[in-house]
Amino acid sequence: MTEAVPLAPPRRLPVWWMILPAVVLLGGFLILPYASIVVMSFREASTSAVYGDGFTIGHYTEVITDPFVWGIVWRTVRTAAIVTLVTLLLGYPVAYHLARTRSRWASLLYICVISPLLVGLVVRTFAWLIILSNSGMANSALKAAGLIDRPILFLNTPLGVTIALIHVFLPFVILPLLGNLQAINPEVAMAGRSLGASRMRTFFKVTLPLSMPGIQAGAILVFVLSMSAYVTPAMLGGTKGRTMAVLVVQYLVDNFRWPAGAALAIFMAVLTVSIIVLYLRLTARAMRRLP
Amino acid sequence: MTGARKTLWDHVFTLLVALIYIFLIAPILLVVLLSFSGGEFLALPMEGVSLRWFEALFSNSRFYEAAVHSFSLALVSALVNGVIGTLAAIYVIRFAPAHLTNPLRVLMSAPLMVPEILTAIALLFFFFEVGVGNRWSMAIQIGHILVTFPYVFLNVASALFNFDRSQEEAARSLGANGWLTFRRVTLPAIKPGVITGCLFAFVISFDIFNISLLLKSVGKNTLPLELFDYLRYNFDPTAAAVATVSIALTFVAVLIVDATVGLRSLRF
Amino acid sequence: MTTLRLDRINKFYGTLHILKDIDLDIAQGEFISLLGPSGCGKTTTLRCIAGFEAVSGGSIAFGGRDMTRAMPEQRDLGMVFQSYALFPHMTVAENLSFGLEVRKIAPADRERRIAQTLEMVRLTGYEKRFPRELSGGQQQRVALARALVIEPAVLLLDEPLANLDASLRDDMRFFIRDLQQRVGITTIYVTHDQGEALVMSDRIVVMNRGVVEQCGSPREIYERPQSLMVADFIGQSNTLTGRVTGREGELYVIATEDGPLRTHGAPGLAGEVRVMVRPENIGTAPGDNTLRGRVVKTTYLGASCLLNIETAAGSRFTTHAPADSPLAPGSEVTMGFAAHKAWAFAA
Amino acid sequence: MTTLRLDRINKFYGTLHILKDIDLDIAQGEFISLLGPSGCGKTTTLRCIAGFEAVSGGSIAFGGRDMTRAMPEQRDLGMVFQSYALFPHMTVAENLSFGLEVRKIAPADRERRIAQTLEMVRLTGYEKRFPRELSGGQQQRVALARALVIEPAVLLLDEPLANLDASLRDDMRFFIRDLQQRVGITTIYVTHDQGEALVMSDRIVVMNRGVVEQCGSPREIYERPQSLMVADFIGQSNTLTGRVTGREGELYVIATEDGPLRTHGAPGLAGEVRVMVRPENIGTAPGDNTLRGRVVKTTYLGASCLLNIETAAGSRFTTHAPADSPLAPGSEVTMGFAAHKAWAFAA
Amino acid sequence: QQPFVIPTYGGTWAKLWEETLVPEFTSATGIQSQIDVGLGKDFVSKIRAGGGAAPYSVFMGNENIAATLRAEGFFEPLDMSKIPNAANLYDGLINTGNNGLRAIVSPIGLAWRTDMIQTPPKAWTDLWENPEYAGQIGLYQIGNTGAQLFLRLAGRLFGSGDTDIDTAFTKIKELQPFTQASWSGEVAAQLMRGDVAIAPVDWTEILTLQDKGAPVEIIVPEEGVLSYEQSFNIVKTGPDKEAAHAYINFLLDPKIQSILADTFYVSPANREAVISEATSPRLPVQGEAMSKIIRFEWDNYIDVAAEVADRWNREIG
Ligand SMILES: Nc1ncnc2c1ncn2[C@@H]1O[C@H](COP(=O)(O)OP(=O)(O)OP(=O)(O)O)[C@@H](O)[C@H]1O
Ligand SMILES: Nc1ncnc2c1ncn2[C@@H]1O[C@H](COP(=O)(O)OP(=O)(O)OP(=O)(O)O)[C@@H](O)[C@H]1O
Ligand SMILES: NCCCCNCCCN
Ligand SMILES: [Mg+2]
Ligand SMILES: [Mg+2]
Repeated sequence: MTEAVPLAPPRRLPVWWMILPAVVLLGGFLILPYASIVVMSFREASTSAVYGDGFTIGHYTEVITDPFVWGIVWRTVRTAAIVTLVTLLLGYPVAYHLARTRSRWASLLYICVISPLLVGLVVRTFAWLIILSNSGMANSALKAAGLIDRPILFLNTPLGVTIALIHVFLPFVILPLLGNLQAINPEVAMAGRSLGASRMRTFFKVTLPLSMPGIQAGAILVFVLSMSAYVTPAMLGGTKGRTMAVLVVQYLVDNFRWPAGAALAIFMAVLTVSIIVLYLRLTARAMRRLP
Repeated sequence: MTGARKTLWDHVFTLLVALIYIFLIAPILLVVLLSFSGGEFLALPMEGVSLRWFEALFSNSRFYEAAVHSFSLALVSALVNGVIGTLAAIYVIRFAPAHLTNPLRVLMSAPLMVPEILTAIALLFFFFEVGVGNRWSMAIQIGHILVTFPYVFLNVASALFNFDRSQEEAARSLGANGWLTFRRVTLPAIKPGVITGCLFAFVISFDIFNISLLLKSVGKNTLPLELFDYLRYNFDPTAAAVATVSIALTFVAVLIVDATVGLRSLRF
Repeated sequence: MTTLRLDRINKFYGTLHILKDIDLDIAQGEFISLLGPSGCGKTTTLRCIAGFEAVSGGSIAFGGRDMTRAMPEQRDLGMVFQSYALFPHMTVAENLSFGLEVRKIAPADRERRIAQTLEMVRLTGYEKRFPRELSGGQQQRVALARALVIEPAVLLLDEPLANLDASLRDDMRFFIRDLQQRVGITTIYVTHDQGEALVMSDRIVVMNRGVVEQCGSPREIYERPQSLMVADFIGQSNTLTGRVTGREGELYVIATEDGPLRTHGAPGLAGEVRVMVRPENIGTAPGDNTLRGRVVKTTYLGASCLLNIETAAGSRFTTHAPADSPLAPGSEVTMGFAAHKAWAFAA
Repeated sequence: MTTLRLDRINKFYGTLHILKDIDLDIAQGEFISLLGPSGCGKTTTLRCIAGFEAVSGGSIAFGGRDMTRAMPEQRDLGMVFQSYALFPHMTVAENLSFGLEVRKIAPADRERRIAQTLEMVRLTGYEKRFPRELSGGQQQRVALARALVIEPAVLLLDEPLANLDASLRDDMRFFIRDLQQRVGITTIYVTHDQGEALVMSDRIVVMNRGVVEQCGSPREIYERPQSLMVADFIGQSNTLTGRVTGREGELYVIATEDGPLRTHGAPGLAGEVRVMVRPENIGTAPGDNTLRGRVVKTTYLGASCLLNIETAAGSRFTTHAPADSPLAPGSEVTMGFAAHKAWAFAA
Repeated sequence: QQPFVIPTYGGTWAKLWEETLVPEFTSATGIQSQIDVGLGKDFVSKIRAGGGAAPYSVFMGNENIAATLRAEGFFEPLDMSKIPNAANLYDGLINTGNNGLRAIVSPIGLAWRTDMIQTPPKAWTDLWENPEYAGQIGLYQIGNTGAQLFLRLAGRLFGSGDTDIDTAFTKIKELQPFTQASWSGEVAAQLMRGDVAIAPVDWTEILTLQDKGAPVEIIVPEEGVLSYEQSFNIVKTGPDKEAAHAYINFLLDPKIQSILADTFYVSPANREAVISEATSPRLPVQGEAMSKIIRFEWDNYIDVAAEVADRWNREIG
């Protein structure tokens, strides 16, 4: 008696085609090219050709057993972690403020937030050079304020790199967080207050856990970006602030060591992915609680 | 938000936020300031005020061409990723089988996690292997799309996470099909994420260095490369003037968006 | 003619069996109320009908066509969600306009219908407000208006009036019923207000823990419940356990701790039964059945006064007295009720 | 002793004047119901009391201390939000635990109180569920439990039972009232269910368009409304316009289109007045006042039957008859009501 | 027909090529051409990635960089008959086997801030000997050709020769702490900011600074100068070797050499080139003095270059 309607089951219609363009992009222009790079990373080095004919895992063992590399890895990870932490700490209040403000100037504040992105990377980095040099604005101001008598060495140290990265990556935590905070029903925080929790407590127990997706997005972005940042550490970090990305470029571009550089770069990528996966594992519990 | 009087903590918070805003804007103001320098060097203290660096800028057609090239790369990257990144995020968050969700998320963020220089070399190799090399103007564009893809993906994914699905059900119950529901209900709701993602894609594309360096087609240059090359040989405020002009243009664009759509539409 | 048929619908959330073999046949233009305790599966049933939940078993047919796996938008329905689910980025008028636009109604017509519907839900003047700028009740009325303005074939209403005051509820009820009958909309109405269900429905479905307990006309449900659950759930009831000892014509004779009672009841009863009498059917004069008891408590209800009465055998009864009744706790009372006002069903 | 005093509270949203000079004195342990049409400002009033909205004018005092600008958490309150506002990332038990942890209740004590409260709201066994895994009514009960478990000094309840079925509502009402009286919690209860308000409240506040229309005991509000709005809003009423023509002892004599009526009423009435009679006070036998009319419509209500009656002069009356009353539309009826059951107030 | 691709550097270099050299080249030879801006290293990557089909027919870059590609077999010897101007080159600018020649020479001297340094330097060794310079010295990073030149110079000055890398490292470590720069413009900026007071830099940079009124001075150290020498090579897999030869010949033209000297303060490679009166007194390394340029052999050094760079990174930073 019933004639079946030939239809896909509910919420099953828009399926894999949605991810098809992305898969083509990533598969065709990332995975595929990387495949030959991975192969290259196992090639023997040569000075009479781009790489030798034989295969070796030597580049990897060299990279992985090299304390010098590990020193730079550690500096890179530490810098990235500090930058991530500080951008979260500084970005959260701004996102929170921007999410709640009813000020007429909100648009202007928004521009303020994205302003680091409005100036190109190169010019921005030069601005930091001017601010952070030994006789630069920062040191002059600190000296004028009587806080220091000898200039703080910002440049050619991880410190300067960290400051400049924090600056440019702040928008990357503020904006995702802003969207997240705006999506939280304000009455939920009110409920916390009504139960007698102080603003602090309500924040830490209610608002903060509910903004985990925003924190996630921001933290991952900033961490990964800091890990792979090149221009800023190259220009501000000198040799003492050198990071993995800078080392990779040295291998590949300055010293023409493609197989070894590829191995180093792949090692760095694997490291980054591992840290992210670890981080996702660690925060999975908190995320599972969210709707 | 509450009827409470301002406490010390309120003032501390306001001060803190104000300081962060200053931190964000100060280097940019410095650049703008320096572009009006009368001196020869991109340095402080400034020796007088002049517009000469703007003259120098406008007499240099390379900057103009590079800026146009960068702009078109960035725009295309933002638009293309706005579509495919959003679709991918919707698939991964909404439809992907549970066991594939995390692997897909990692894959979709992969361009971020591999060093850009290696990606650049890999692509360079690849494009030569397939025989198009540096003569194909799409090579650099593809590189830009690839590298900026995760920004859209991640932002849209996080917006989807916060989205209350019952609104979609309401739309379906009113007879809207999947597409219409998406366009009229889901998209407006995740719009802040999409806009943020596209914005990131745009500015990142504008800043991409290594990919552009190796993949640019013969005879073309992007603005960061041009600026870097310029500053390498002329450490003068012309570069600051370039930045000031681009800030001014963006500012005007933002003001127009604010006046027409309203930046507030980024929230709801 | 059947417009909507649920055939042995089952639904699981994980391992929780939420809906168990739900069968339901609804005729074109019929108004069905879904009643049942909180958490019994009413919303889930509506969501299955709407197509938001894939059923774990069974089938759903609209107008004879199997629609078990059809998309929600292919089912031509209007739904009021328990949580409203208004579009936060659209004004009130835009919320209403959405469904009309989908249906490609001409702009002029659209505006007329929106204005009309907003007037019906008493929200004229609120067209340009956003949902967040409305009170709870106002939001609920927008949700209602949004579902009604499209005049769908099937209307699913999930407690659509829960946040409205009595006089608005009256108006809205009238409005819904009027539209429903005028347009001939098949309606499933979830409500926790039994009065509402009794007044509005062609039939009432009582659900309990995922199964349909009873399905029938309001009078059947109210006066001839088939189980204690239904008797207790719909309206106030006094029940006594007893056992059938004989018949007197149409009536059963039932032995209880408070003495023998004459009642009518479901056909074919025997053995252990329950006898139910509604408070409003108990008078203070002796009747077919007469009991004596003592007032335990009185409660002022405005229109009347609620008496809690205990018999010598310890059975508790509730009944109504006029608001200014002189009966105080402790007073002795006589309770009488007609045999055809008492109803027996299997225990 | 006054615990809570609102002194000329005003509230604007933009240019909209939402609350206008709200005055309210609430005694320690008093149970106040806030009634009024949808959108009249009930939720806004609660939010001002809780401290979530800055008042635009006036002051709020708790226990004699000015708290107009105090933080919400300093006010020792429990609140049930109309939208529940459960913590979505916490289980049911954690939602309840939150307020107890803030109050530094020892873990063992905490668990006991959570278990107890969950049992009261019939949610034992749901401790580990997240709000999204609950039905609407279950969520509402969690919201209620969360506010009650902390046994606050002041309880603000915004339609806390709107999504519950009648028998759960009864249980919850009892639970709330019991706890409230046992602990002595000052309670402000927003409801659209007048019956609830009449049964539970020490006093009822009727609001309308941002002002307090009348404040008094349930009996006062129900039997002696001071305005047409209150008469119409609370319960069902029949009103007639008339004019005072004289007095008979305590009673007014009022000329209406349907003839002279004898009523009691607010002191000092003269000129145009309105006379109100509740449906349940109209009998079918002649009384102090007797009118004749014709049945226009009958509605089955389960417990009774609603009659709409029109008099020769065209006035419309509503009254109740037994459910099995033989009166059909068209029948002639006599309506009688006692003078002390009719109430006159200024028009 | 694709236009002939001329690789060159950015900034003022690109400007000169675009505005002057390319039009001149086209009018002189009739060859349509187009510049492609980058650094020598970038051209290397593209030629390497190009495999059998390089995007360039001519390579331009520092000789030590060119040596790498040459060793990998990407270049072929010049056909000198197509480059008549090469006959007038100063000695030592043509590679053995005609495998590449150097057409642009930017000598590297010792430069200092006149307002920060009391006693001007006279020799490279002053860097080690004058305590006044301690802590104010700037050197190139190992990624820059300048650092490799300086390292080998140190080997030659203090050790057994320019391949005495061990001694070189020992001596360079004696100069610590010093600031490193990745390219000349950066040294210039460091000098201007006062982060550095004395450093090896090329004339190009220092004279440009002087033109802008900066208090800097540069000398030819007693031991001689180092130099950035831009090596020009024919790419074996390039599409248009005829044009490549014509282009190299064009660059060696005396007139073009004079233009380069006026613009970048480079020392002309062609004996016939005339330096303008304004420029000439400021360019001490010309004519006879061209023999004061200290050159090193790169073809073997490239075998250890990566190792040396690595060692620099580890031991010096
Ligand atoms: N953000 C706002 N902007 C403008 N008007 C608002 C806003 N919030 C509420 N209102 C208006 O204020 C009035 C009072 O709202 P409130 O929520 O207090 O009503 P209520 O009495 O609780 O109604 P209900 O019974 O429907 O919940 C309503 O008319 C509403 O439209
Ligand atoms: N996501 C879920 N996971 C587990 N159980 C669920 C989930 N959603 C609903 N339930 C359970 O399913 C049952 C039926 O829920 P449903 O919402 O249909 O009830 P309801 O009859 O509408 O109740 P109410 O009158 O309270 O709205 C409830 O007991 C509820 O706890
Ligand atoms: N500043 C003088 C020019 C030096 C050019 N160096 C180019 C480096 C190529 N790898
Ligand atoms: Mg429900
Ligand atoms: Mg409300």
